Amino acid sequence: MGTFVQLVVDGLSTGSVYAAIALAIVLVNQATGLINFAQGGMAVLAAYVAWALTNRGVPLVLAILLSIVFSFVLGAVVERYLMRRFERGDPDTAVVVTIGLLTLITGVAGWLWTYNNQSFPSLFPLDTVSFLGVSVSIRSIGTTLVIVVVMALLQALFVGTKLGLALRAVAINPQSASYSGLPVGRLLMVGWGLAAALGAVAGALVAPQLTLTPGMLDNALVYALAAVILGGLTSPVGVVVAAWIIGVLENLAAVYVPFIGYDLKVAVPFILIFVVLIVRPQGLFGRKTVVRV
Amino acid sequence: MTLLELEGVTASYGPVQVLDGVSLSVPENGAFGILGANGAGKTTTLRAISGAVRTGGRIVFDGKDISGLRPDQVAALGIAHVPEGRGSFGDLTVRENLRVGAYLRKDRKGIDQDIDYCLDLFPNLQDRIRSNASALSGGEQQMLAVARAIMSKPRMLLLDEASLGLAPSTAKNVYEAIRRLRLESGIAMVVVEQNANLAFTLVDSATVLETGRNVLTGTSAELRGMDEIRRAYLGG
Amino acid sequence: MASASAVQATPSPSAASPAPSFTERPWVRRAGALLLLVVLVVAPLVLPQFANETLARVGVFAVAVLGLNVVMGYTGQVSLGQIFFLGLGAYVTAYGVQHDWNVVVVFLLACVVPAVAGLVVALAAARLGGLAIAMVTIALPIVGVPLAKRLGDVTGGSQGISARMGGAPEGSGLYNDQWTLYVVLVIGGIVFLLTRSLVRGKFGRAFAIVKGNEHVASSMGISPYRYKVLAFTIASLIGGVSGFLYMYVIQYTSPETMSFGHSIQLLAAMVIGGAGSIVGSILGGAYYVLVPQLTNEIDASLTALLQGAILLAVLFVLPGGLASLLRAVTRGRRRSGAGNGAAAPSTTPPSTAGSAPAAGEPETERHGHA
Amino acid sequence: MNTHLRSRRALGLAVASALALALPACAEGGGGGSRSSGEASPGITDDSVTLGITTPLSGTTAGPGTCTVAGVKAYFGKKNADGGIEFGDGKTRKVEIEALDDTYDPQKAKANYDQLKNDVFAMTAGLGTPTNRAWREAAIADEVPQALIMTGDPLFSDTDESPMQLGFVPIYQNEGEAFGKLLAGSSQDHKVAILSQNDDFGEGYVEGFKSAVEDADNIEIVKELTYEATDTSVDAQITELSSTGADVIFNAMSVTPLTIAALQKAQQLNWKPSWFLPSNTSSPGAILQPGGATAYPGVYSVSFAKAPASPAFAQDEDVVEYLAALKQYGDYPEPPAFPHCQWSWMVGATLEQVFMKMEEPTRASFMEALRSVKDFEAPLMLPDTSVNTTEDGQPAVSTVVVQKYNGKGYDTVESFQ
Repeated sequence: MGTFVQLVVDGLSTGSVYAAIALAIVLVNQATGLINFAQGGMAVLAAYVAWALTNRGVPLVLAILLSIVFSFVLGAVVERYLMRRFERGDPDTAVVVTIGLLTLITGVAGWLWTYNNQSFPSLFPLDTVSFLGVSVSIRSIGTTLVIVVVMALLQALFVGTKLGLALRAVAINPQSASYSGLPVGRLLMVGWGLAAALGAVAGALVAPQLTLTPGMLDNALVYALAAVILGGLTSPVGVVVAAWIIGVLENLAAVYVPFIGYDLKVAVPFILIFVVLIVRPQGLFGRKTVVRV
Repeated sequence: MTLLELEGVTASYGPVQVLDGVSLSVPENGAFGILGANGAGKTTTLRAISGAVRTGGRIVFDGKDISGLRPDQVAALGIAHVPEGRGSFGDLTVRENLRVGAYLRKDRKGIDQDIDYCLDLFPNLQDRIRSNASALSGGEQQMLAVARAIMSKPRMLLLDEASLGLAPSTAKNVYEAIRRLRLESGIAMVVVEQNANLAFTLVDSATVLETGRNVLTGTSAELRGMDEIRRAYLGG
Repeated sequence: MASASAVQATPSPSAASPAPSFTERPWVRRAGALLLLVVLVVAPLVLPQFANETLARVGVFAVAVLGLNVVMGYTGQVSLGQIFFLGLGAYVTAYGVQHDWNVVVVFLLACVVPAVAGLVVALAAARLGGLAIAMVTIALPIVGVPLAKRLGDVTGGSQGISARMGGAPEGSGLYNDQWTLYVVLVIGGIVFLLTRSLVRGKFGRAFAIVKGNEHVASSMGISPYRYKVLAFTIASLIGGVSGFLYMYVIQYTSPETMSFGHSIQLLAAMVIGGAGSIVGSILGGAYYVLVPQLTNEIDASLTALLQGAILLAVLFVLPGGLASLLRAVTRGRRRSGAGNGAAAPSTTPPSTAGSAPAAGEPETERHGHA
Repeated sequence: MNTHLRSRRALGLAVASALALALPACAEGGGGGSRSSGEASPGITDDSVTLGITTPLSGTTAGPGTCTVAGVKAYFGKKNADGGIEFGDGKTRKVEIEALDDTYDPQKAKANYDQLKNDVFAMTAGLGTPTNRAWREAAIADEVPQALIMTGDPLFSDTDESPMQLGFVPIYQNEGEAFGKLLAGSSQDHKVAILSQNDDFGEGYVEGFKSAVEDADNIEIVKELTYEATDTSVDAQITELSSTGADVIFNAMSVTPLTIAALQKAQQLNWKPSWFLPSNTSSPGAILQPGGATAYPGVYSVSFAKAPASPAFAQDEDVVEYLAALKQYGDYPEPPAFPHCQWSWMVGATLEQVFMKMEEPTRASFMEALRSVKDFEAPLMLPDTSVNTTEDGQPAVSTVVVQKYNGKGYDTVESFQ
């Protein structure tokens, strides 16, 4: 029993890592209608910036804040000077552009900071708290809490604010949005900037655990994508919950379903996605979209 | 006093010249129709006014040359464009669509009042206020598109093919509501319409376009009488 | 508007000329085809060894990209799993060769097994649309790698499996690299020709309609589900062929072969080459093979950086892929054939709203090829 | 397949011109290694020799991959700066390195090999089992040496199967076996939990370990789990293993962040077994210190090389020279987290021995010399270990010593305490 609960807690903490990237993917999708494969790469770049700053004696919190600002600018610049050319065209091309961007960013990080593993200082201590025979590190709790706060902020942004509404409108129909006086270009830049800034938060949260390398988030990206689809592209809450579900179910399946085991547990989220989407095409929490003819 | 004036406006998509010197003039509070067959350049004229295509010639709104402005800048000057195909934000609810329409405004209270006005103008939308726009019928979407445009409190409305794809009775309802809007608010309008009879219920004067040029301009009364022209250009 | 003009789409080159262009005349086209054939026959004999080896690899991945194009470029279903079928075909081939099966049998199995696997996946996945199909297909390489390791008795596990076959026959007077390239050219050539006639015929039109709008397709009596399954199955079959060729050329495969990253790179190669284009598939295969070689040559420690930069640069200049460059040259012919396309170009041109660029160009180009 | 001299250039030029940009290394003048002795093989002249490497320089394995090039480059960079190496034929040559990126993709590795095979004298130092296997048979057919590569796959050390090959690092089985023997010799009973990477790396370690303990009555393997190299977390495995109450964990893991995370996780669960870690994930500075390894009764590893990051060797002559050269010639500015850098440095030293024994500038002579290095104490080697290429079925380095972490670096141990 103790092991079972511990596995669930472990799953939640792993799920939080996936959720961090997934939220950034949702934000950029809501703001531009794209899936950004480079989201993880941009987060890694931000983490390197923060790391480089701490190496120069900047306090960790300040370094992370600066990396968030850096990322916002980077995201906006990438939108303005790279993505804009592709946003109205074939979505496949735009997605491939983000793949190219990921490759480029990884290459730049490897070039500037080598492929050596760097240890990234953690915002939270590694101490452990125990209750009911279950141990959790303060770091996991802290990471999870930050994720929940970010999720709530995002949900509020999309549902409650004028900016969130404008971002979504631009993603859905940029031309119509511009007729309503929405500065489409600027809003797209803001959307990418915010997503990149959020990615910087994610990078700083997971870098201590994964250790900093240019490809740090490559493996998490697939899980994050799975969480995004499972949770429903439109719902930050749904995506975070989906990431947790994936983290937990994966662990339980590996331990309690002998056929799956640790080697095939990666199949779990996809089986889940498949089952869920057959029943609810909009994802667990996504809003239904009726396709017009 | 003239609110909007186009003088020899040209536009092209790539190598294809679509507008070849269109001129028109809309007075304050006036309603002006643009008629013509498919491909005559009606929609492009509206897009030229909105800044959605690059143009030559002069486009003057309220004494200011607006050619070269971006669509959102044009919208900020008080021109609301109801695009062909309605331009609804499918994944947003009806209320959210209306709030997007009011993006340029900062008066919360006035916005709420205007939402109420829109729902009064288009009672069908009242019941669907929480639905996603994509779930609306064609007629409802058209109403939503017009309502969204009103939300920006424009001085001029550009209306593109508001009857397209609608059942005749629905189209009539939509036009009646727009007529009421015109009476109550005095918003000037440029109306693109294939169904000339429907257009003449709304506009004071109109022009007929053919391959991107004005071929005939006059008041509704004058044009309405010209049977042969109606047959030739408006498809009866 | 002014600020946007920098990224505004380039003005299109001159419009269709009314008279048939030089390249359109039948005898020119026939002569062109003949010339191409002669070049393909002669090239392996005269090219240096490494060029032959490289061209053979290009052929392998051109076929893989072609398969992806069938399901994605032509039918509009995002597939992130194409590499899985290449891997499956390669494993089937390796297994057969190790057991000394007849090479023709091996080849047929390398086609059939992936096709059946693709059919099974498609029967389930084609019920979904858009991103959902992408996620189901992502699972193929993601799950395929550990699965291949688990089935180590058949696959050789993580150490992979080698199978050398088909050196140049005695008496042919050919070197191995020449013979290998001929095999790739013949098999690849047949696959390309068959696919070309597929996408230009009745099925191709149905694919295009499904891609354009599934509701429209349904209303025309075309079952999107059935055609999606068909396209996916054909793509898997072609993937299997590329797997056979992979084994013929590389002579080794391992779970690494079908890693997710390679599937993504195949997708990139397809878009770079030109989605929904036969020539684009070849260009995509060339891109997949040559760019890593090129970047290795420039600076092996900066390959990722350079590859990313090249990909972005190519798409920035040619959003429609490398094939759009060729299409621009042969625009006249394309326009005249556009009537076959599903979606007749609307009189209302694509939007150029706001400060967003008019990237409608590739859109219309695809119609032409549909 | 032998390569042949070809003169079909004229027509080829026209066709090839389109490809010329990307195909710089054409096969003109390629000569096979099978040529009669005396005539120089490709890639070697009177004053230089070129070695080829295909290894991952980008992608997920770029970390250790970059190291495999950096060490060799540093070694020969320094030697070249000192004037070069005097070969067995009396000529002094400089050693050039041509390294290509294969991103751990077997297909690209094969392509890189094809590109290099007629330009370089020998291939060396590349990292990875599938990437080396992809062109193993081709190298045999072409008679191109595939010497001192970085994989513990035993196939490469089997002279009958792999006449042109030789692995450098101990086969994985050796490392697992060394620790197994130590544990079997313990005076106490031990319950062992095993966590291994689901590939030949993990399997090799486990196989070696099991063979060493199979007859030991005091050893009970209580649970055996695996993980994937692509996993982002092994928390669940550690949790499950901790519930067995094992007092030893045999952790055959090759992924740096996961090793750190595993060390951290067990502490959080208040599970304090003794650890075994493989040689490539036991860096004191990069793994044990962030992993908080001092919390455990013992962390054991096997090694044949001095850990440069260990304070114990901070003043060591070999280490100082190595780190300086790595920075200056290897383009590697900081002490690496991966041991592959020092291993490839040792590959350089071993190759130098081979060159000194090589009497003709031919690949055949090279292979002969390659298999004749005996008891060579390469720089950075630990006492009691040496390079020995004369033993069939074993890679160049097959002796390892078991070491125990002392909070800063490692001490060699003879028994399990």
